[in-house]
Amino acid sequence: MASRLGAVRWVAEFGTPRIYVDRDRWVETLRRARDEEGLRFFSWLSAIDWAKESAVGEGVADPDSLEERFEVVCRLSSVESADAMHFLAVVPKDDPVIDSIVPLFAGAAWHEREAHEMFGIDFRGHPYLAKLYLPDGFEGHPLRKDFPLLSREVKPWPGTVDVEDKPSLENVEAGGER
Amino acid sequence: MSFWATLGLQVVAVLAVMLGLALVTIYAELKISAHMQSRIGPYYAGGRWGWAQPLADGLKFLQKEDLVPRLADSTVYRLAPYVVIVAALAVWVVIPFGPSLVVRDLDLGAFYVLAVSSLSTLGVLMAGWASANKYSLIGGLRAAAQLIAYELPLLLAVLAVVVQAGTMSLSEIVAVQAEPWFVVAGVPISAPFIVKGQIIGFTIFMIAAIAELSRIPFDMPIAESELTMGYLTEYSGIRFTMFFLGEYASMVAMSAIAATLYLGGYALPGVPAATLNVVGPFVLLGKVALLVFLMIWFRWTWPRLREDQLQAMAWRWLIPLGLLNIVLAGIFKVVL
Amino acid sequence: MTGLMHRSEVAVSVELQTPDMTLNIGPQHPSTHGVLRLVAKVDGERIEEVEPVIGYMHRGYEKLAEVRTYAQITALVNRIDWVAGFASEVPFIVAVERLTGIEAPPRAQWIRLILTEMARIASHLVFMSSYPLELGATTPLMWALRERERVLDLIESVTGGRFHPNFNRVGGVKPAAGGGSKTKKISMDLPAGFFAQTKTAMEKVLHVCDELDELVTGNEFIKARTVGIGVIPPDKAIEYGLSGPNLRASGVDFDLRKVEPILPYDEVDFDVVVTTSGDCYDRYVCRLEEIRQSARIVLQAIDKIPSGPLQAKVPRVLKVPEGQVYVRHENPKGEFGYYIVSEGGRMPYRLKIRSTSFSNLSILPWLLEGQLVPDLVAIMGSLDFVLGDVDR
Amino acid sequence: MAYDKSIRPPFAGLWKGMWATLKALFRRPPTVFYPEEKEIPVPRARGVISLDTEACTVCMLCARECPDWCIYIEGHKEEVPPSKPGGRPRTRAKLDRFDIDFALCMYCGICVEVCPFDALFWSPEYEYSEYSIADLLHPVERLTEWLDTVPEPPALESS
Repeated sequence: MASRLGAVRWVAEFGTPRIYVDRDRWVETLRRARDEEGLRFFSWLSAIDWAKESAVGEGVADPDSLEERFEVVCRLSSVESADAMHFLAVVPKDDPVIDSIVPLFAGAAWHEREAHEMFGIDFRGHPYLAKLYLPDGFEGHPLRKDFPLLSREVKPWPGTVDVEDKPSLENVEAGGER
Repeated sequence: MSFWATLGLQVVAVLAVMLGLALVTIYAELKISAHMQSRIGPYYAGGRWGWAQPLADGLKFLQKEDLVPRLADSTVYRLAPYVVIVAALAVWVVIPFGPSLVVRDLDLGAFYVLAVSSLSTLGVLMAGWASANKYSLIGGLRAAAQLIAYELPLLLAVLAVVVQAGTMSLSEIVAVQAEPWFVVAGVPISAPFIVKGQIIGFTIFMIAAIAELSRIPFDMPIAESELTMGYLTEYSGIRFTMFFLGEYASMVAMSAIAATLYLGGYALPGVPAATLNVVGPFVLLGKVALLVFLMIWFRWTWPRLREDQLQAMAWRWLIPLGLLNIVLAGIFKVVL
Repeated sequence: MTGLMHRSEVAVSVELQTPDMTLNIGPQHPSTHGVLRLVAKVDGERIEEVEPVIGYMHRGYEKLAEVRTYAQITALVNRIDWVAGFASEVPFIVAVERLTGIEAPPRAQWIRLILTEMARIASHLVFMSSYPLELGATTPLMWALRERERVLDLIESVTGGRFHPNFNRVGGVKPAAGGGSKTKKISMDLPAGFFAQTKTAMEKVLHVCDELDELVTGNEFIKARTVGIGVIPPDKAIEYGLSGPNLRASGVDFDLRKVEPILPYDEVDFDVVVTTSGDCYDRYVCRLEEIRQSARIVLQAIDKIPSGPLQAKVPRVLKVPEGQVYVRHENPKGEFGYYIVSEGGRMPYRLKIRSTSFSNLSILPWLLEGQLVPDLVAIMGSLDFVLGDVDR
Repeated sequence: MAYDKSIRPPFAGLWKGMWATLKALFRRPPTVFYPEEKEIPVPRARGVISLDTEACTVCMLCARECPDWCIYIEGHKEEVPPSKPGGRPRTRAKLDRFDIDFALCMYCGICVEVCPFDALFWSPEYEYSEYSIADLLHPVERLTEWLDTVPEPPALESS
């Protein structure tokens, strides 16, 4: 089925196939999934930033495996059964453009607007690609990994004490979890 | 007593009655609505049962700043609450509380009452227009549309009573209802117009009156969930209090008119005519209380209709029914 | 419209054309349930187009989750749809369980089921109270909230929190009051009297449903305001990604509790409520009936709940392996899911929250076109959204 | 389904609703007169966090695990003289400051859960509102006051 949809590669994890498609075939694949596979229900669309440098969080286990790229993720499911698929398309960071699927699924409009402001991905053909959550004049794309989380930068870590040193990741792990 | 002294006394009396009744009505609404909703309602103000809550609210409102929006038409904005409250007040002039307990018994009492009571809508329209607020404007225009739609059924309903009574003086309308209708075992029985065939008229009158008072289910001019209180949005402090008092005073006034026209006013079958100057006011107030309770009951049970549904109801149902009712009133006048 | 008019009327209407007015509904407005703003272009009271402006409550959970451990995120996620806090915890925890390969013991699963259904009842009772209020009826508000209080009390008696239980743990539910040697002995199992109180509460909930039937369901004015208003055809509902009662009211028989249960729903007997016309009234009726079904599930569940441990064996330091998983669940408002991208470690690499109200609300511009301002309130209310769920 | 949309007697629903509210008018409201009588919260209620300073070892676990960093702890090491003569002097962590900012706290209970020495407890106490947000930063003195209000854990439903 994955090859029928024109997948570059596919992974099945936890019962749901993840289908990687070329971004040029994005709209076509989703249309075929809707019309031929019966995945009529648009669940959500978002993106993942696979950036190496990470201003927040722990980073990733194997940084070398990552590139400067986004992955746009879209989930379609069926309204008759539990069938569902995740569709992923790689969007390079220097050219963050992909076709909009609003003509296929009207409900994708807000999801694409969210992805647009959070990651800076342009959805070609979107009828109204304005900011959704963020105020006008907001600069930056908050869900990109290089966007600092200000509240954590401004406030000092309250776990410091002169009893021991400022904890590193390791000693938090050692005692942190039950 | 000189003319001016009498007039002053009467004005004070009407003011006291109106304000007192309005406060009592507000308290009744607070309490009744609370208990219908599994609540207690006011409890602390004034000690027992929170009887002083309306007063406390009023005092609180008086302390608030009297704001006028910058873009508002200041004169009209300031004037509007007075128009509303004067309209509510002026109705009481012709309501008879007893055979001789009436401020002015006008020959055209019924006409006067209708004319004056619709004046409050003018105040509402003024408030809505002058507030320079879109919600207020929509609210004011809804009120105006409502007035036009409901003034006609109201008029037709009252007209039927006038036809049946043969007079427009409210005192005489009550007197007609107090006349013996028939005699059972030597006891003359009188009956109010609601018994004598005016049940349709009474229904139309009450529906139209609620619409004119803009109370649920016809409170579209206020409609807090749509228009954030409509024409009241910008008002605060004393002017809001005046609207508020005016609203409840109008409610009592409308009930008094309905009681006078349909329920026999101060007269009660079985109460001797000689005592009516003493008992009469209480009889009337009892009937008013009944009608006020009915309005409160409606409000806390039903949702709001839509403006176009209200219009459809008025033009399609109430006006034809009102016309029919006049014909029936003519027949009743001959038969009964 | 114009086609039906007489020529002279057309001439008049052209002459009387008035400029459109922009009506700003919100962010502070009684019927926007929080801070939603609708920029409506109105011609008189007829809405020509409407643009929802959201984001006034955006708290950035997806970003916050990237710097928090899975245990800390559990405390966050029940704040997304706070009206049914427990229900939004469950899919997240199940997603982490899938990633780590831990399965919760049966008793924990049943406790989750009971509390999820209680959250559903609480959430729907909020709708039962707020929706008539938007139509102008104030009394159902108090009646529904009165009984909701009992349900919240029950949730509190088990979890300690009324709105934000934070009771789910990877591999089960919170087993003990604390981590110390003394507090470890204080089990967080169901407190004594819970079953009896639940029975009473469910009876009361069913009773208030009957009361609401008397007061609201049969009311002609309610029907006049809702029947045939805001009709969502099934294909539109699917296209916009509507779910939950909003989808089922349009006649689509789709309930994740039947289709893809993550809790032992297949062991209890309940009906999926489906109505056909997709108007505001059906959305109301659908939710009212779902309260009854949920009460039915809870009553069955307290009889069927097995004994056993509350939490499976979980390693002291929870290492979540690499992987991507999406787990969804039938939240009171519809499909609620979490897409976790894990690269190993104690925190997710990326957490995508599929919040229900966000998708449910996105149909609003399509739905409101050409409606009247009073119907705007009726339609918006019937979608039953929570702004925290829209904005995340 | 129970909801038919067939034609009924005119306005039957309206009168039914009136009857319902009339019945409610004479029912006893479930109101609790708050300042005079108080509802007793359930024993597990997460009202406020209380601290047992004796048990606290300044291990910082709670501060680190707090999702929004609202616990501020400071401490120092102290030499404790040997308990019996000739013994080794021991060092002990001494608590200088333990503040919880209840304006930030989201009552998740993670700090109570992770505390390995039974120093933190939930108390159902809820009357600690302040006029200023800054006053919600409760110091150790207030946190220990609430220790007395920690209830006994409830009995469990026999399963």
